[in-house]
Amino acid sequence: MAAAVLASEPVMYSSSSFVAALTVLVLVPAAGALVLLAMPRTRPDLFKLVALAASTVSAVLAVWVLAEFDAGSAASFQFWQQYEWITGWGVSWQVGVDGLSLFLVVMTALIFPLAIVGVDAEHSPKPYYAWMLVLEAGCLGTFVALDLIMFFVFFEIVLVPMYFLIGGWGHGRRAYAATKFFLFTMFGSALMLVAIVALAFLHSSASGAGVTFDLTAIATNQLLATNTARWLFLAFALAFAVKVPLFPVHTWLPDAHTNAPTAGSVILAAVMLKLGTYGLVRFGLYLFPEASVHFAPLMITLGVIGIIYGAIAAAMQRDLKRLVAYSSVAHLGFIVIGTFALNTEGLTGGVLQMVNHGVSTGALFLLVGMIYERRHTREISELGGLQKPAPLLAAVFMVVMLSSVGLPGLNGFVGELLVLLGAFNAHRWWAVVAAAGVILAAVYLLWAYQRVFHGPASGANAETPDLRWREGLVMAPFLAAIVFMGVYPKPVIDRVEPAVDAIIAHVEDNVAGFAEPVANVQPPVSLEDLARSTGEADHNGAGNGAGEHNGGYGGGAEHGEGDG
Amino acid sequence: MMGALLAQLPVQTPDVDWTGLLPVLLPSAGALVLLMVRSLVPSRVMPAVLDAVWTFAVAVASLVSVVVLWQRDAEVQAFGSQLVMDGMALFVTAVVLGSVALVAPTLPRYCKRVGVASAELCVLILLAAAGAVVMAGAADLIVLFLGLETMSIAAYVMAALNLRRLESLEAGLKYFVLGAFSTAFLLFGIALVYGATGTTSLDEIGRHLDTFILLRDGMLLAGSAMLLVGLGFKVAAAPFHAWAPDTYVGAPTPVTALMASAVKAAGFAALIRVFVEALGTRADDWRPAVFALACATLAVGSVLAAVQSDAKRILAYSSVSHAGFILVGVQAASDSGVAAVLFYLAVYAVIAVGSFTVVAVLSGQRDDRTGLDTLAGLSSRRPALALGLTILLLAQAGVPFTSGFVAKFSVIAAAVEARSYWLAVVAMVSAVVAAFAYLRVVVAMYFRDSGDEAETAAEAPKPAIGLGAGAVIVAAVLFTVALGVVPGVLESLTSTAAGL
Amino acid sequence: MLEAAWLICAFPLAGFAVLLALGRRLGEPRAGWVATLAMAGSFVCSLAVFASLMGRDPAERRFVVTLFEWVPAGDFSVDAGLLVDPLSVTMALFVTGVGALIHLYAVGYMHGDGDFSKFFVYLNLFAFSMLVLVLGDSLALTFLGWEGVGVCSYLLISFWFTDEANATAGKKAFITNRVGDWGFMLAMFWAFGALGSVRYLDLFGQADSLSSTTATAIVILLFLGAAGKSAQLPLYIWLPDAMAGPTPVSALIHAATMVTAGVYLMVRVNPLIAVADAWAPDVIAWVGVATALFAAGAAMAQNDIKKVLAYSTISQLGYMMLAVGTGAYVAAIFHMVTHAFFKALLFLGSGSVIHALDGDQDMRRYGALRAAMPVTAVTFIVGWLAIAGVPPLAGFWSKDEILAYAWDASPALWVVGIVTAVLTAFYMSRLVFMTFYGEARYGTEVHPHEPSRLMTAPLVALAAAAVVAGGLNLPFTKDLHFLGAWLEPSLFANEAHLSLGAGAQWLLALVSMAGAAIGIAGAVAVYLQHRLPASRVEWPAAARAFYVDETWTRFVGGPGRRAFEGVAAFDANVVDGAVDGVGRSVRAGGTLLRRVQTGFVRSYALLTAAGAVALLVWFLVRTSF
Amino acid sequence: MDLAGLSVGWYLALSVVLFAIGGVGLLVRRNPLVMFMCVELMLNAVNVAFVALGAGLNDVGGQVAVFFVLVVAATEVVIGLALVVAINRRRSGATADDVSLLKG
Amino acid sequence: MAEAVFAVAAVLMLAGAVGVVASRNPVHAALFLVQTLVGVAVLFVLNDAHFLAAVQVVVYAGAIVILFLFVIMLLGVDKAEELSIEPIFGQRPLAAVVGAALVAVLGTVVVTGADVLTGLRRAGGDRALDGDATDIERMGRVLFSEFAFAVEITAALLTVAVVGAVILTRRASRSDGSATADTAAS
Repeated sequence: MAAAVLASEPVMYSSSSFVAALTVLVLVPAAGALVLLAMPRTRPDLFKLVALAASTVSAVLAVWVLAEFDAGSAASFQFWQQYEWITGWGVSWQVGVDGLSLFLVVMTALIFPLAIVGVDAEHSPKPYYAWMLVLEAGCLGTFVALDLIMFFVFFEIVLVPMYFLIGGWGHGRRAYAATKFFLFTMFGSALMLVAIVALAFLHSSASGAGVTFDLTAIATNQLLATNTARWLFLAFALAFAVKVPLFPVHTWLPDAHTNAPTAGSVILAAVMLKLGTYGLVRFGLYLFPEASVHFAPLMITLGVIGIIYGAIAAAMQRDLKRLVAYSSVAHLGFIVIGTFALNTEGLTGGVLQMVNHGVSTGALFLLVGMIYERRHTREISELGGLQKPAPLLAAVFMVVMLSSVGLPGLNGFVGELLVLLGAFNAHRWWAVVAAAGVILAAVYLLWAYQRVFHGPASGANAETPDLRWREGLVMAPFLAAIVFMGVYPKPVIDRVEPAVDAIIAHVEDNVAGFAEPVANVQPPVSLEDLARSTGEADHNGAGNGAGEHNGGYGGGAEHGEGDG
Repeated sequence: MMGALLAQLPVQTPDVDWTGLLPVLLPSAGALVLLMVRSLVPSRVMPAVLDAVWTFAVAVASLVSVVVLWQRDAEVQAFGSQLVMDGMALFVTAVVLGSVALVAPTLPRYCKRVGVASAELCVLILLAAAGAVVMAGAADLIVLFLGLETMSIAAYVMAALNLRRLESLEAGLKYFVLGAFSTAFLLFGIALVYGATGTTSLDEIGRHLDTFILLRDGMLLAGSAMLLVGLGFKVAAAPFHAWAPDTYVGAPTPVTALMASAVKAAGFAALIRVFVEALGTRADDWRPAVFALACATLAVGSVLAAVQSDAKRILAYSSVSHAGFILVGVQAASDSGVAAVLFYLAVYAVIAVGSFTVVAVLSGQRDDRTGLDTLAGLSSRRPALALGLTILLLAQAGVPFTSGFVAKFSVIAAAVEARSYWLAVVAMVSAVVAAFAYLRVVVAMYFRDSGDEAETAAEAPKPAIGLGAGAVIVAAVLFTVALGVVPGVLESLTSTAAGL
Repeated sequence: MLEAAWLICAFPLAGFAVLLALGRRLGEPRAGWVATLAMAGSFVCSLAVFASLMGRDPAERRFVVTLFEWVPAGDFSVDAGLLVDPLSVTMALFVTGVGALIHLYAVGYMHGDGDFSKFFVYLNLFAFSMLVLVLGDSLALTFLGWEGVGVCSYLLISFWFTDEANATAGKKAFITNRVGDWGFMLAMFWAFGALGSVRYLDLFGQADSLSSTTATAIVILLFLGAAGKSAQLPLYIWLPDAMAGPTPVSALIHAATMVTAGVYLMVRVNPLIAVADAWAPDVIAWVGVATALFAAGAAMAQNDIKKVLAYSTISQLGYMMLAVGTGAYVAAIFHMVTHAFFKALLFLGSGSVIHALDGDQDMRRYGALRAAMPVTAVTFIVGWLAIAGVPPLAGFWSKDEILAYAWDASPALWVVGIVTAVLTAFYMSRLVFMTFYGEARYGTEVHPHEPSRLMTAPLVALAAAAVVAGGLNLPFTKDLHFLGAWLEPSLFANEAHLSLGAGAQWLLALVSMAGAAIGIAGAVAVYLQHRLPASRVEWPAAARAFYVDETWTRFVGGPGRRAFEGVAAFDANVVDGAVDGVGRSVRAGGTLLRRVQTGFVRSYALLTAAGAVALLVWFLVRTSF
Repeated sequence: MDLAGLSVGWYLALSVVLFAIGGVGLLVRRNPLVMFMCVELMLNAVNVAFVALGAGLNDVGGQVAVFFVLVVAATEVVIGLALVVAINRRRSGATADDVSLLKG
Repeated sequence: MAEAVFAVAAVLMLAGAVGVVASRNPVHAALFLVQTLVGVAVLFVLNDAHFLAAVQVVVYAGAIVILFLFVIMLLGVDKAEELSIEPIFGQRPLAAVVGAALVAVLGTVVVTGADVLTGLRRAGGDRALDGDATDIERMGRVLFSEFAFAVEITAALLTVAVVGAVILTRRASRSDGSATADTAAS
């Protein structure tokens, strides 16, 4: 029965639409990697081109998906497809995007070509670009997977290319960092595999149907005993917590980031950390609503600790890249508390923040890479006064940094605001503490900026070349995204929110006594009457205010019912 | 006189299904033919490469016979009630013969380089394979024991076959002493089970236990314990694993490959025959014991692999840890557990042969250059070889899109289905520890600092791989990856074999 | 015209965009003119909006222009909308007006600077942010502007970034403000949590339904934000340092406009203050008056001319907060406006002086500049008298109104206020005397001169405003209460009612005039007639602002830093140490286990036998005998 | 058939003791040849058990098993002795403790 | 009577076993082994396994022990082993403990469990010991019917042993070539 629901649930588009888009999206980079592998070593000039071509095809497809995405039914899985994979074990290749994953897919597909263009392989270009493409395929696969095993497979496979990227093209203690990264994250997901299998079997024995790893079927049926579900949730949460990374399982991150090559850091920060947060939403809240509610205080606590702790640790770093890495710990804490605020504002903010952090921190790592390329050091103490010789670089850095600080008008703010708002309604005092993270973000980033860009430039610092054309072109899309998402996030929110509402409604439906912690919303009587000094004013207020917005919310609730 | 005696005492000879017997007959006959030809034909006439070619041909021919048997739906009573070629037996036979077929092509170059008697090695390999097949198909404890001995004694000799290397002799001696020791336990176990049930036929033991509830089961349980010791030794389950690392390292590398693949497969087949099938009704008694063995094996294998600095030894310990994984499937004591075990055996056999072949290629004149430092910078000297070994190692670590992941998944699934959650957890955690060991190999191949990389590259010439070994490695890697992407093919075979 | 209110913001934004794209190509001075024109355009638009608002019935002088939905998420929906009402238009008017003048001045002042165009990029961005702050129709939008001005302030303070001190000052300003912003954000969340909206009109409409506790919390948190922005105790510490920026910046941002944003915010949310517990406004008043006194005390002994003005600004902001706390919202705004005029004037004047003395800011090396810079001197003296509270200049009227309300609320507040007034008169006189009177103490190589017309014209304009601005809100009769009447719709009748009779008011005014006279006389005695050595009145403690800043710095640099380092060390050693420890212990376990693998075949046999025994024992346990 | 008044238990007990002696012998002796002899002791213990059990069960299976054990014992001895010979060629008089190059 | 024989044989056997373990000289050990083997043969006879008893004496005591002695002499390893030292720490006490435990555990099981046999006694048929065939006949019948396959495998087993013994005892002659190098080289 669940299968029947599933089959009818996703929105299928008319035949004119390209239904296999997501599958192709995932496979194109993988194919590109194979092509690279087969290419002769004698044509090194072509490697980058091939990699770029493959990732660009994916990017174009992703943008096409974004354009074709039906915002009205963002709570349903679109471009949905299912093939049998391992029939005997009930594993299938099942892909689809909804509002939660749409922007992550788009961001991933767009960042990869930028990272490929923006950063050259320092040596051995062929395997480098091949690993990059494998990584892209893995990341995209994770975001579109709707089968638990398929998800796990992609979730795990990304370790390999990243391991080789860090180990092969990294700096410093690269072998240590790569190994630590691999083992730590692998350890995290080790238990998840057990949990996935247990979930499928327990679901099967409870439903009487065959074993299936179909996410939607398992999530909608909700057949597990409370205690069991809680244990399984913990196993899932551990995997995601490591990937996120949440305090106290975050220490792989600084090492991995610091020693990774620039593109590796960019992808790691922008995309791979999101695998964890995305997993928490898609496979935490959706699969285990009750356990999510039960453990929300724990997760929020860890998130808040991460925010403060990460920020403080970031402030004390001597290595610029390490500093940015710790800032990720802090930022990801926001996403986690937003997620476990379990209300529309918080979760929407969390999803938004996933994209925002990807853009901002990705850009930040690119910039740090550029600095490293120029100065061959990331020691903050050896840098200084760069704004004089490289004003453009400094300006771009400033904007990206301010976005990371959460300046209103730039993208970081919107997400952070919603997250804190949601968290405040759910867990007031934690939100109060978390908000202090906003102060700390300013502390470490401004301090870093001062030490790197301000002050007199001496020695090699004075000779630092400014941003080059190609670098500028790579940074431009980031800046555009930063400003656009800050000024006009509505198109994004409109697509994210229905999916978020559906998840929240799912939690409400399945957890007895749980009600979305929301603000004390009252009918907007307000001073409209006072404002109604002219006919026009009245028109303005009503047209743009609550009326239209309520319509959108109602729509979201409908999808929620459909999903639950 | 003789005829009169026979007439007086008619002996009821059992029915023999000759086709069913082919998987045993072909290798043993092949071995004898080779032995005879080699003794009679002067070596000038017959180049050494023909030994391997012959072995390969015999293995392939036996495999064909297995395929033919597989086509028959019913289980084949190959030799009365002594040898039953059912699905599981056929599958394990295929794994054993497949391993032989994979190892054979690597032999000529190896034997020539290291100075190992290729003809005798081939003879022993084929005879060991025959013994292994007997183990897989044994329907009687005595037959099982004899098959095991045939295989084991051949293996003892093969381990010591690199006579010029003292380590090889040591490997043979250790394997032999401990093997004989554990054989004694196994025999005592057989005796006790025989005493408890009045028969050595596995079928009858199973029926007996199904039918009667034993009021006094001490003898049966003690017998089970002793059997577990003997068979646990063969599959290198901790704490009976101690021989494995030393023997694996000392033995000629292709032999090691066979020990990790064929010998292990036969051992597990025997374990399944005895415990899951014959003693299945007493699963509640032995499952906790296997649980403990599996945990110990996983822990010992992976933790000790992590501290080694010799590639061959790492692989040896990892082989122990894989045995632990397979025990997880045995512990499930279910059809899906058996299917998982079979799946894992097939997958691991290929991976093991592939990995050890890479080691063999690099191991130098004396077959002793197996330290991690010999792998240093392999990625620049032999990128394809390095990539191949990397894929095989990642498969051992259980990385997705390799057969290793699917294999691990299948045993985990079986364990979870049998509600052995903690065992599954232990297995997964130990996989992480083992991964560390594999990563050390990868680090050695890829991430050595450029300084000494150039140095070693200059000093170590590109190792010659050879056509046979190359083909084997490529085949192993392709199998590993292909199975990782589309495991359904093998999955359906194992399900059928396990009677699912 | 009201629908076009967005043009007020659009002009500086357009200026910003144009300069960002073409600034470098436009070069000096055209970039400056573009910026100034943008401000002027904005001022004209403000005037137009003001006019059309005036044309309405007082009750309908409130208008919302919604541009687009900004953050519509769940119940939380924020529009990019402008709230046009008397209060915001008043603010817009003087922000754009004073802003335009300062832009103009800056064209001259920044002459020759390498980053000339960048300066105006920042200035225009600042103006835009400030206008968004003022005109925003919700707490969230105000916060957008609030942070925007913070960033611009940061950028402009550290404009000459090659000097570490400037960079540090900018960073300090931003971070200190962030502490306040924390309060602002929480207030916003709380308001949303309680009322489901952050739009002002929604909040005000439902303010009555708030519990007094909630309202108090919101007010106090907002006040924390305001204290950061408006440099109240104990968050004032950034403002004196902020003087590191170019002088027009000090005038525009750190005197006239941005720092008053806190006061504006508190006035804006007056309906919430009305609902809050009574102690909340008391806190505001007391913090305000304490700040006023404290800063005045510090200003007494500063030698840096801009520092004096900075402390003076803090002190005056304290007055405004005092007004807010006593419910004298009109007085607060009134003082804000007059203060904008005379403080901008004083800053620009000081800028001219600094300019003339080749960047020297130390008053001990000034003196007798009256002759060399007559226009500057005269306008400066006007500003001095205005701030000192000498009637009939603007400062007298606005300050006096505040003091009257203070008396009404609590004579104690009034006493502190009047003492502050005396001190104010004293230190401003000191400044004027040290700068323009006495003998010239600057070196012979310096030749002070009057700056260009470009710079003097704004001085004259501001001086004129400082003289007449008092007329905006005269106390004598209700009819002369122009500003009060105008702001009425924005205050929802929350303005406190002065219970004093006219006589009492006159009396207070006289006392206050006397106070000003005492202050000036004292300064004359010390600095012109030298009857008392200056060292007697310039306490060392005051010179170092009573060590507040130093204590902060010591704390941040000492225990604070150590705590941070402790966390970092904890992370590296304990948390990461645990991770590495797991790895190490696995390896240690392996090494230990290796010992079992002795290589002796007999050991292995023993192991095997022991294992066999163990298994046998297990099965024996399971046996039924 | 008469068990001559002796229960199988006695035989089995004897067998167990012999098995243990053989096992302990293998653990404590260093001469590989003596170790092999100890293995033979263990195998003989098994044989005793088989025969006794067979007798108890009135079944020839035990004796058959012994037959095969004898064969296996013979082959094992052959191989074992060959190994010892081979090792002694390389290192004369080596005890079991001497062959411990491989460890860890 | 039978008890007495059993007792004597048991004592003989165990004494021999202890002798094997305890004699310093391998030659003595081999002779003690013969003693044990004969004891076992006596037990076989007690159980009416006459054929096995004969085989035991002929094959075991005769052939195998001779082989042992032969190798001992061949290698000249007949010198006494110093038994008073134990190089491996803790080996002996642990061995004793393990041995004792083995006896205790197995002994408990075996002694208490032995009477299950009576319930399983075979009644008639080829395999029953109380049939009218001789024990040689009985064994032959079973070996060539039920266990025919097992017998056949022993062929493979013996082949392995032969080949193995031959390879192992051949001298690894040349340094570069292989043992089969005489074939490969040409």
